[in-house]
Amino acid sequence: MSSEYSANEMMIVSAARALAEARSVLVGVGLPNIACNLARRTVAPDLVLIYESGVIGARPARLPLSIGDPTIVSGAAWTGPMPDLFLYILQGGRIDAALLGTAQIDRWGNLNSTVIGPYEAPKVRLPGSGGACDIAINARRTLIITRLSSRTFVSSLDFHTTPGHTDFATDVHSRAVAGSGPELVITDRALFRFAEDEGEMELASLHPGVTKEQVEDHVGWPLKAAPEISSTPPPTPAELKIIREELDPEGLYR
Amino acid sequence: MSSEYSANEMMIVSAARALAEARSVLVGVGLPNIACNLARRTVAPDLVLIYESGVIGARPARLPLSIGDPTIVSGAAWTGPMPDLFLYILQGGRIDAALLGTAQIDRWGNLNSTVIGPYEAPKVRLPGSGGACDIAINARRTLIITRLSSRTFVSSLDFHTTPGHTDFATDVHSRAVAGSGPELVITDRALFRFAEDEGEMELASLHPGVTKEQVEDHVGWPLKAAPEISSTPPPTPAELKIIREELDPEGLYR
Amino acid sequence: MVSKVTSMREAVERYVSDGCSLAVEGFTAFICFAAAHEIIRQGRRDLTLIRMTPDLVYDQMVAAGTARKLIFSYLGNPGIGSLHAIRRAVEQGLPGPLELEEYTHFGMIGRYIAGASRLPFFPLRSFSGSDLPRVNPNIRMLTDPFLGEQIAVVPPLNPDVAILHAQRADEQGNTQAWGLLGVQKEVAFASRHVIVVVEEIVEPALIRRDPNRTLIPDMIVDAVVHEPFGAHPSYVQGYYDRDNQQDQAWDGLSREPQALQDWLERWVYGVQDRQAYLKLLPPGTLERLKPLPVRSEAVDYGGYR
Amino acid sequence: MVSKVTSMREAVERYVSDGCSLAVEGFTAFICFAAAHEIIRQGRRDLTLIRMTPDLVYDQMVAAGTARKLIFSYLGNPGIGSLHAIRRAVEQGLPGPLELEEYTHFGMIGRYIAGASRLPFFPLRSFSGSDLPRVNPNIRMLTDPFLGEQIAVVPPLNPDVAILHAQRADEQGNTQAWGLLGVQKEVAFASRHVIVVVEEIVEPALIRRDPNRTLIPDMIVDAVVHEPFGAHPSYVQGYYDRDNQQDQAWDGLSREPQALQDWLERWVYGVQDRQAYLKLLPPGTLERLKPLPVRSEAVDYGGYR
Repeated sequence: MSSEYSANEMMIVSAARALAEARSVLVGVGLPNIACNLARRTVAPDLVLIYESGVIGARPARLPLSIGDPTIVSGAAWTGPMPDLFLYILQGGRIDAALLGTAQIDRWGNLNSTVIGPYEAPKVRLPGSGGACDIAINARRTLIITRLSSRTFVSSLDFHTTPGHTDFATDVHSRAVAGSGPELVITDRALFRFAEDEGEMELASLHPGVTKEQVEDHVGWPLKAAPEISSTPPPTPAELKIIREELDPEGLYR
Repeated sequence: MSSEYSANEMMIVSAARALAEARSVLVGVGLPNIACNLARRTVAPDLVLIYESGVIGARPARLPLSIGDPTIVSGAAWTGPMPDLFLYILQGGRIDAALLGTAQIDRWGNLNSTVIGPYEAPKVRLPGSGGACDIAINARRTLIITRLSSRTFVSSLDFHTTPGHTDFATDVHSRAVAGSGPELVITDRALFRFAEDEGEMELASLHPGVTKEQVEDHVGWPLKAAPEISSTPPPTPAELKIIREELDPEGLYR
Repeated sequence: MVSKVTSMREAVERYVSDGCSLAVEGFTAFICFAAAHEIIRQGRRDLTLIRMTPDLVYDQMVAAGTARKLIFSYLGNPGIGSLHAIRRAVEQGLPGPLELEEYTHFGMIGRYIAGASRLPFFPLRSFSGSDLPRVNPNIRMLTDPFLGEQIAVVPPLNPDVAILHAQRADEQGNTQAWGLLGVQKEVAFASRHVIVVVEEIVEPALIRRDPNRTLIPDMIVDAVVHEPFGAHPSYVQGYYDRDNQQDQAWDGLSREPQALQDWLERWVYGVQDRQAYLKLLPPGTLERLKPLPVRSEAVDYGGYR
Repeated sequence: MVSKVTSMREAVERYVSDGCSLAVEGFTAFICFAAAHEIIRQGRRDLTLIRMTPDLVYDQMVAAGTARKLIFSYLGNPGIGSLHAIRRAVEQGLPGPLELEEYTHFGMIGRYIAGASRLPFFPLRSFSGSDLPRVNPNIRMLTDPFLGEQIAVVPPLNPDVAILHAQRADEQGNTQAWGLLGVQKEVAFASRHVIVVVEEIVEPALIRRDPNRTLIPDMIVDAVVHEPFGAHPSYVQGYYDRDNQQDQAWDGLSREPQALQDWLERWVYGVQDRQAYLKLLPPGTLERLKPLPVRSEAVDYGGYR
């Protein structure tokens, strides 16, 4: 098989590798779903797949189209009311890691998935929080997965849907309640982490062939860099084989 | 069959008749259990039997020894977590009527099932509230069933386990939260109701052959009487037949 | 006891009135499109539509002009894209304005639990650091009386009517469901009236041989409607799959107001009931959606005499 | 994955330590006497014993001197009478003093839910007009921020260890139960460690053919113990009935400290495990307790490929 790989495949393997040591993960659809299943087959064999729709220990027989797909129920270890999932599993602190997408992200890792433009008269009405705000506040680790683009990486959000590390800069008190903030931002060009001190986003790793300048061009604020910037290892043939032959044979997310 | 009847049978039929028009009842064990099943077979054929242990629409094949007896589960319409029963059914306002026993009752219908003597050093440690306080506050109608005795009908409780109409006399504000107070007290000698105005207990009906004075002798305070005192109709042969042949064939509660 | 079984037409005529608040719930699964289409056909107006995920079902009801307001937590076509009719209403006020009352998933769950429990509020760890409390005054903060910590609270939600689809019920409304249970139980207990719509009506004895499987007891059910495939293009676990072809088609046609109206003409106004709707489906659709059998083991409750 | 199956002795040695808080729950059903007896045999002391209904199981543990404190809502032998050992401890301080922390059933349920949910408190409509808040400072009143109404709140309860009996589990701890579910699920999620004790250990595939039947997921289970009849004289729905003869006998003998100690000598200290205990039962006991078969219908979850 060709060792060429797509931007999506680079994001998938980066997310999967970030799940090493996680015992439980809240699974989204699309790339996050493939990433979680790849992690189970590589770095985290005991990883428990949890869906906010009310499923624990899912064994989907096909690539689920949504987090409500019936294939995540058949063969699962536990299926129950959503209140149990949100109260006892998520708020109960039983989710080690969760992957979130977003339409906008700022330098503190705050997310907007609600509106483009003013809330009362939006230019574009986006889906809204769903579980995102709840997950960011209650999961032990939050990973953001999104393409690098100046439309996404903005200096100021149109709406704060989901809290990041903003509380460092603003309200310290509520931080305990507002969760620990995102740990990693996974994009098609680079990986970003957040500074220990003030929680500002910094460039942590460049994907093969990508320059610091190319990244900075797509970020809407003066991007800080981590003390040392590493280079992301490309997908291994083994990882690509699992993705292409087992997880996404039809190449829907190629 | 003899038309003689026992004190218990008089209490059972009085309780059953009080359940006419009730659509749902929270069932206790012993006499209340027989009374509820008698009501289903006579005055309230559609009566839904609910057990606080987590059962709706029970069809016990034998006389349950406790509210946790497995016979109330087999053949029931719904069995689930106790939180569902207490949150959605009881607090949700879905219980039309409930029957409670007690060790002590005062003139306001407050109940004590916790201690005889001081709480910190009780002479007799009783079982405590269980669900009684929750039920009295959340059921639409509460019926008390207990034998008439000066040890039970006391001028002052050793402990307030379960609220009655006391709030009329004291804290009006909390009354809304503290439920509507008991409606009827069923004993082996007479029935008691509570005055509309101040909620004080009054003699409402004398069982056959019982005098007003005999009742007053067993009540620890100057007992008021309802505007008119009726006389309780004795158990009918039909009622006695159902109790003795169907509900308590072994005469455990005779 | 008298049977509660009735037709979808009668159930909607009787319980869904102009201006009422309505929850047709179901998280991707069990979404009762048959009820939504009957409500559109009967020309209901000014409804407050309540759902965690409005989904196609409310996109269609909004496009048909039935709705005044939406109470929700996620506006999307799961795994596919946007809800274009709702977006037009919000972004352009077409066909008319649409009021939004917005929460997170957990916030909606908390409102349903409080509504079902007759609680004045429900506390949850969410919303802090979000703008949602700024645009929704129903989201408030409270100080915990034990440790003095701040926690968010939401008020109870009590829809006038809940319409809930499931696999089976008896004629009294004892309803059993398996698969993604979502918030079906909480919505049922929170609502003033409950209509259950089922794939099969079964003997009470079958329900009573597995009481732990009963999600909704008959005592809170007003009407039982027997409507096989009543959830299509949503799905019913073990009975049929989600019809992603129709969901994907909707993503395209719903971008075009005229195409959307043509769709409503054909699939909703143009048919008199769900049976007629099913006849319009491409041949082989229901067979295509049928899953392989995967049966559970029976369990023994025991007879105690 | 490595199996979590272990012996009762090892599970108790590993997770139940002197001074810890312990919930052996089960509302009349599923009460794991086998675990209680092993804890007595291992001589644990100063335990905080948590149960809605302490029942015979804690009457025995108190009589054996394992307990320092009781957190509960109803002190009785269901349908039979008093718990005499606990009464002696409370009324006469024999064999030693016993601290009581007392709620209503609903109050205990609220504490378990808050504990399982990581909520700082749980609100409920109870306690007003009762003396319980006067003798228990954990019961407080709060003002609802929406309508200004007063409502009671209780704090979370998080036992160090929960021991829960059920019909079956797989080797990882995915546990299925049917019958009176009580607060088993809430206690499991509220506790730091969970030991499940089951009548049968089954293949994961059997559990996974009915995921809605799973009450406790393996991710929160520390140990799985296979102990048939481990709940006797309590019962397991469909497997055996409550042994009312032993419960009634207890009501008599437990009034007499010496008779009670003789009972513990014979049934607890005198046996090395549950299998030896079962051998002491009168011949025919287990047959007498066996219910008639009443099997549920299988349901179809469907295979979606």
